[in-house]
Amino acid sequence: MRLLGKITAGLTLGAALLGSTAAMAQDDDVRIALVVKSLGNGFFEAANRGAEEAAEELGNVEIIYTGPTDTTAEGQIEVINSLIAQRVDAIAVSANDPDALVPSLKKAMQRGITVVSWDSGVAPEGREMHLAPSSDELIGKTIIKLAADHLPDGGKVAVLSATSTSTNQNAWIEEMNSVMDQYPDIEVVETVYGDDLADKSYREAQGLMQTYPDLDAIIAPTSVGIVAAAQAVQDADKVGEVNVTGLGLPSEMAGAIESGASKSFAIWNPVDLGYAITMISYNLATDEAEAAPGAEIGMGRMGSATLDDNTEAAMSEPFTYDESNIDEFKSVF
Amino acid sequence: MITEFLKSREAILLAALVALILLVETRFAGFAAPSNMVDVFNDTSILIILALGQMAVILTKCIDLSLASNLALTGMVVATINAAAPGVPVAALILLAIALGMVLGAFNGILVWKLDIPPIVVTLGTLTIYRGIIFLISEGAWINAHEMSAAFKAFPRAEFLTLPVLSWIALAIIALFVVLIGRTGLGRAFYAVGGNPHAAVYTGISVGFTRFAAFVIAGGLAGLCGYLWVSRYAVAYVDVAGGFELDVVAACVIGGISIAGGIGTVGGAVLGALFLGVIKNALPVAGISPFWQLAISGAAIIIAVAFNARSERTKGRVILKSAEHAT
Amino acid sequence: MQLQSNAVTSDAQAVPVLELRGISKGFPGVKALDDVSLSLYPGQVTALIGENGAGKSTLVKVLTGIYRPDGGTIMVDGAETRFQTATDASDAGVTAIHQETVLFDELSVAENIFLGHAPRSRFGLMDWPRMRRDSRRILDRIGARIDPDVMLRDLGIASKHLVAIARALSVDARVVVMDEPTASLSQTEIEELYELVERLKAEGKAILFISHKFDEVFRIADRYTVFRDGQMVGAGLLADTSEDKLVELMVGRAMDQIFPDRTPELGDEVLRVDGYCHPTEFDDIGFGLRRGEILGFYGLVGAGRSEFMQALFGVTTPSAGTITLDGERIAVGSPADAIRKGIVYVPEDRGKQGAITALPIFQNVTLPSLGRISSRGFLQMAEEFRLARKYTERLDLRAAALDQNVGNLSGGNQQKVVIAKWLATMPKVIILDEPTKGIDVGSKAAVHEFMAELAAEGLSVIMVSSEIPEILGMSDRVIVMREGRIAARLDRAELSPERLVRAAAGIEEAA
Amino acid sequence: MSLADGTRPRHVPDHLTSRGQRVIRSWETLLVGVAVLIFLANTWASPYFLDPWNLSDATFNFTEKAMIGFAMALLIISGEIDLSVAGIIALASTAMGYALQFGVGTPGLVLIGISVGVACGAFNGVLVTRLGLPSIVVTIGTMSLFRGIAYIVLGDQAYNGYPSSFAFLGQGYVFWVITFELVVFLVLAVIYGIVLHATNFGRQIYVIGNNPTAALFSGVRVQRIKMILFLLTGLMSGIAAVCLTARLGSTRPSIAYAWELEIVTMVVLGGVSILGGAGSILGVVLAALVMGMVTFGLGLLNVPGIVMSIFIGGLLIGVIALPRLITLIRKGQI
Repeated sequence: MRLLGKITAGLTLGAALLGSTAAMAQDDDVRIALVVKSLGNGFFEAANRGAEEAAEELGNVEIIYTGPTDTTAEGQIEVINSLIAQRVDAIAVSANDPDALVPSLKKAMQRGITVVSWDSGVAPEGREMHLAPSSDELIGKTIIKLAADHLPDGGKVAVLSATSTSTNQNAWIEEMNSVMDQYPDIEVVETVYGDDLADKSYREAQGLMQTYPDLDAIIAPTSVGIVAAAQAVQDADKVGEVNVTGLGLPSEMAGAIESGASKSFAIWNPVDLGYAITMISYNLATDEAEAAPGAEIGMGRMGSATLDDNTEAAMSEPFTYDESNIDEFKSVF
Repeated sequence: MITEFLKSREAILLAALVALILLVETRFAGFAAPSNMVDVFNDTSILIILALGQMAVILTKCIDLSLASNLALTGMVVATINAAAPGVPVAALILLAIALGMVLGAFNGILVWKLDIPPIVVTLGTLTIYRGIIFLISEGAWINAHEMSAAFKAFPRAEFLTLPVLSWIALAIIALFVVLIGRTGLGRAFYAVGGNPHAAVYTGISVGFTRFAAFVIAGGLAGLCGYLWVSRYAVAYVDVAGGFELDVVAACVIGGISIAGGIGTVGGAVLGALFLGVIKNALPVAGISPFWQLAISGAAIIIAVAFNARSERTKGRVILKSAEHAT
Repeated sequence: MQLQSNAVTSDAQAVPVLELRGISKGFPGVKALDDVSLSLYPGQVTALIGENGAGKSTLVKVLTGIYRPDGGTIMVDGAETRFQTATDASDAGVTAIHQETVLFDELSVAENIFLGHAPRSRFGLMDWPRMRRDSRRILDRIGARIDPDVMLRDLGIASKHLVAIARALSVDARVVVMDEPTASLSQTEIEELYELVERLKAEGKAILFISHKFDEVFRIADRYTVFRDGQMVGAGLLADTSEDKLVELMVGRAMDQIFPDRTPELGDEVLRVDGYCHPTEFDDIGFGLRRGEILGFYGLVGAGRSEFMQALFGVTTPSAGTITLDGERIAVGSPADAIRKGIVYVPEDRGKQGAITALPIFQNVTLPSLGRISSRGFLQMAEEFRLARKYTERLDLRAAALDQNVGNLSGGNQQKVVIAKWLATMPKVIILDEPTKGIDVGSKAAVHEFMAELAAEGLSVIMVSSEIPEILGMSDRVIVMREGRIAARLDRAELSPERLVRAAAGIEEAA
Repeated sequence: MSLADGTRPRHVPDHLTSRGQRVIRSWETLLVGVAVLIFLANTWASPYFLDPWNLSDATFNFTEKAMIGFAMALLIISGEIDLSVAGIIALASTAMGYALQFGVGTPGLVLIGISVGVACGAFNGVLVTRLGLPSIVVTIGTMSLFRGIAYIVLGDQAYNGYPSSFAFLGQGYVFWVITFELVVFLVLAVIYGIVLHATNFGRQIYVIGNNPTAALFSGVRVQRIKMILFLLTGLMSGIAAVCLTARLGSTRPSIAYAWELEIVTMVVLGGVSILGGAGSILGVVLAALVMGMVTFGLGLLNVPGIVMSIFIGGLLIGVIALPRLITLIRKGQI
């Protein structure tokens, strides 16, 4: 309800309520802004929970969870501008565009704000370091393995990717393709894009099943796409024929696992990711660590991250969820 | 009658639609198969319903840009209720969705009717307001498949006589509109108000009220679609159907409904929606990059409006007797 | 005139179906109706006579529930009622054939006839088969061979008018209002309409027949009511009056007093038009116009006069023909061309084509002369006001301020603004299309005075008018148009109302 | 005074009311009031608001949109509308990115961006003025077409690597906190203000918007002026595309998504009648400031963008509805 409170404050335009809002923002806490691709995405909500967990652990940290409502770079830039204006201590961003944010983030760094990226990265000149949830290589290997595990005799698989404005999906698909020689019986027939829109992804999945009636699996390395694809498979009465797998959120995929539309899927733990990036941001903002190639930065309970030559680090491997453990996680994120 | 039909906009549009389907068929056998056509129709159902609502509004010389936001808001409301109280029967939720949609439409309508604010300004405002309210209700969170009750999700996809209920609803709305537009005083008043608002007053028709009624009808349909959309895709979030309002207007324009009001048919709106639906479904199947879709629908709108304008061009008054029959 | 012989004998016993008492209706700047009364009796035709702008159409709108009067009472069968909407009036049995087309192009003929009161089937839905049947019956009754299923837009203007008449007859009305119903009909169609009026009369309907054609008034009406400047100035039985008396009532003074005395001094030929043709609107129009001359264009409404003038002014493109101005062949491709060459046009439809009502007076006046009041495209405000003041004062414009919106002025003053606008361009030829339509008598006289003044100063004037007195009083020469062609050319000496009417209606000799 | 009572002023004054009265009653004064109120509220609500650098950053929230808003104001005053402006930005930006691949330098990029903008405007203009199509529908079509072409060219790719001299156009500071974009915005505001309010051309735009038929009958070349306005709108979209691309340093087909609605909102909020015929550039400037301050002020409170849009939408309807509502209540009709 804090949000609603602020809105009410804004609405009254100068009513007494505003005084309290102004006071709220002013203290000596380390203010870390968690800028996400878009608000309302379950994945980022979970990351926020991790960030709050870290904040509680650290004690003197205030988390500002923010982002645009649609996945555009312009929206993120406006958000970042207002964060710069608020002189936050650190900005941790999951970028909608690796390049478009650079000028704003550079400005932030010039004004002494610690800038890091996580999940979906920013070009190196626009941040101090990047925390990938996992490495592209590990993810690429995982997603094809998830499909192959259930296709002992080989078969046809298709990829339903996300929006065109994020780099990571493409990197994962590339890594996946590089290990395809390990799966000689599996053919990747096509890659389509659902733009991270539920309806478009749904239609694309439908199109795949029409185009390839003998399709065996759909790999959707995106949480929106995988849910839509599972729904499309169920609606087409192809449960058991087409296995939907890829990267998804347990809470959103619980139904698909239950119905059998998806046998298994993977994801890193966004709670951990939010936790880890908050820890890193804190350490950098308080000058306890410095982002340089080879540096090791503490991530609290997640251990520590070692930066490579591009000042990037990977948090951990993706974790596989199936009917054996879905119930345990579906209420978590 | 038949020759007249053959000369009509609907016939030309139908021919274009069939040609388009056949064209895709040549690139990808099976597209024109009945089962796939049923899928395409089912997929386009929501667009058809909204296009019919928008048509009512456009006929009265107004426009409703808030339909997609209305859809998203009612969708979020019913999904929220369903998630919080799975026991509420789906029928009640559908009625609620329609009622809420009508209220949102009535808000537009009352501003247009009583305060005489141009419809484009009103609905441009409510377009963002309704969308924003979704965020206030949901705090941005999604409502996912597993939070919805099975009955809630099952209704639109349940099959009845080989067609999903969603398709049946679209067919029912089409039938309802044929009656509303063709056989009721209100339906004919839409044409009168849009075609000649000044003269409509002389026939005892209240221009303001007729517009208000059109907004309420369009709103009710958007509300219904709100439920259909969230249950069909089994997800509700702030950006549901973002930008869809323009698809709806595009369907109407392609269907030959004149933005200047007073001209258009139920068949046209349905065909216009189907035309866009076929394009959307055909592109991925025919192996054309989905990135072409936007440009193709844009071009289709321009061609359609140019074509319609040509056939609508006013003839002016013919004074010379010799010319009266020539034109 | 024998028609009415046995219809009415005494005024006293008849009970009016509809009676208006002390009705007033005002608009910003004008009082359209001022305490008027009117009674309509069953089985009788009452002619409502008055000049344009006398308040006849406003009265029709009050009668049909479009306007709510500011004061006064409406009595139906002796009981006071109020017409809040058009439906109320129609429910009370009042139906009207309006002067303006109140029809819908995109609806079928049957629907145009029945819109608002369509027959319903059991489920409350429109009963199309019955509607078609009934339409056909009504159309047959008025002798119109029109398919009820045809879209209205596919009909010609005369047929549309018949549909409007059919619409009026589709309700079971006791009072039928006809607002200049013959204006756009051909002679045979007019005859058919007269028969229809007789039939309605026989059915006991009360008819209000609005016209300013005296011949038809005397032919079919029983009673008359005369309006002048929004007031009722006379009423009674036609049998007790004469045309001269009616004219005097209508204009309020003897005719020769209205128009300025002028002895034209005609100069050289300024404008020559040869073989002007248009594919659908006019054919082979040619004439010459001399300096200081006032050339009248007479014809019935819809004879193609305005259409020709608009082509001359460059609004539409002719298919053939030439214009010679001051001995030089010119091409007029747009109004801008015409204005530059010195031909200007005061359109008939002042609200739509002449004045820009939402803009101030000074901006209206200087609009075609912007080049003269600006330097390098930048407006010089002082210069602009100076120019606007010069021409509005010359026309004796009555306004509160030059930055007052034109829409707030009375019709006559609006017309003065439009004329001032054109004079400011210092034209050679000015075309005035129905220059005094819908303006008060005072402004009318001022416009006529001014026209004479302009001609005396050497300006050439073309005046389109449907008012015979105006044509007779102002023109040096008259061209009569009929159905898009020139029907007659008459010199001042040859002018008479009869010749004008015959030429305009296409009647070769006295009937 | 009344015209009916027979008094005849020999001298008709230039103005009905004094200049002061006219200023007080104007829409612009209302907007100034709203702007001041929002300024005060922002100052009160956030300690970060009154900081020159922050205020400078805040200008990015509206400068590019307002540039297009000026031309859009002229177009809407003339009775037309262009909903394809954001599509033009996408296409112009894509063209610049494409040219960049061939090593075109900053001047060339600017030229290309602007030319594509003008070409798109010409396309709209021809469809509307030559073929006589309704602009609202035409530009809904070209909106999809222009952005669609950008999608065809780019797909899920992006162009980046714009030279730093190009970046100056979107990110550079001219003097202290004054950005290059702000200067462009101010210069354009002055130019458009003069064009609309002090030239023949501007006067004719109002006339066309009020009554296109009477304008034609008064010798105004209606179609030609509308064509010029579409070209201007295209030109402004091109300039905005240059600024935005330079600011973002990259081109994606989704660039400036849904800006058309924000721009139209800005123009209408600025007092331009959507039906044509009335409005001022000052109003648009003030509306831009109001919208920029509302979004920035709420941004400082970390209110999500979509909630800000409720304010903008409410402001749009509210400022138009309120005076009409008051009139109705005064007349006793409600």
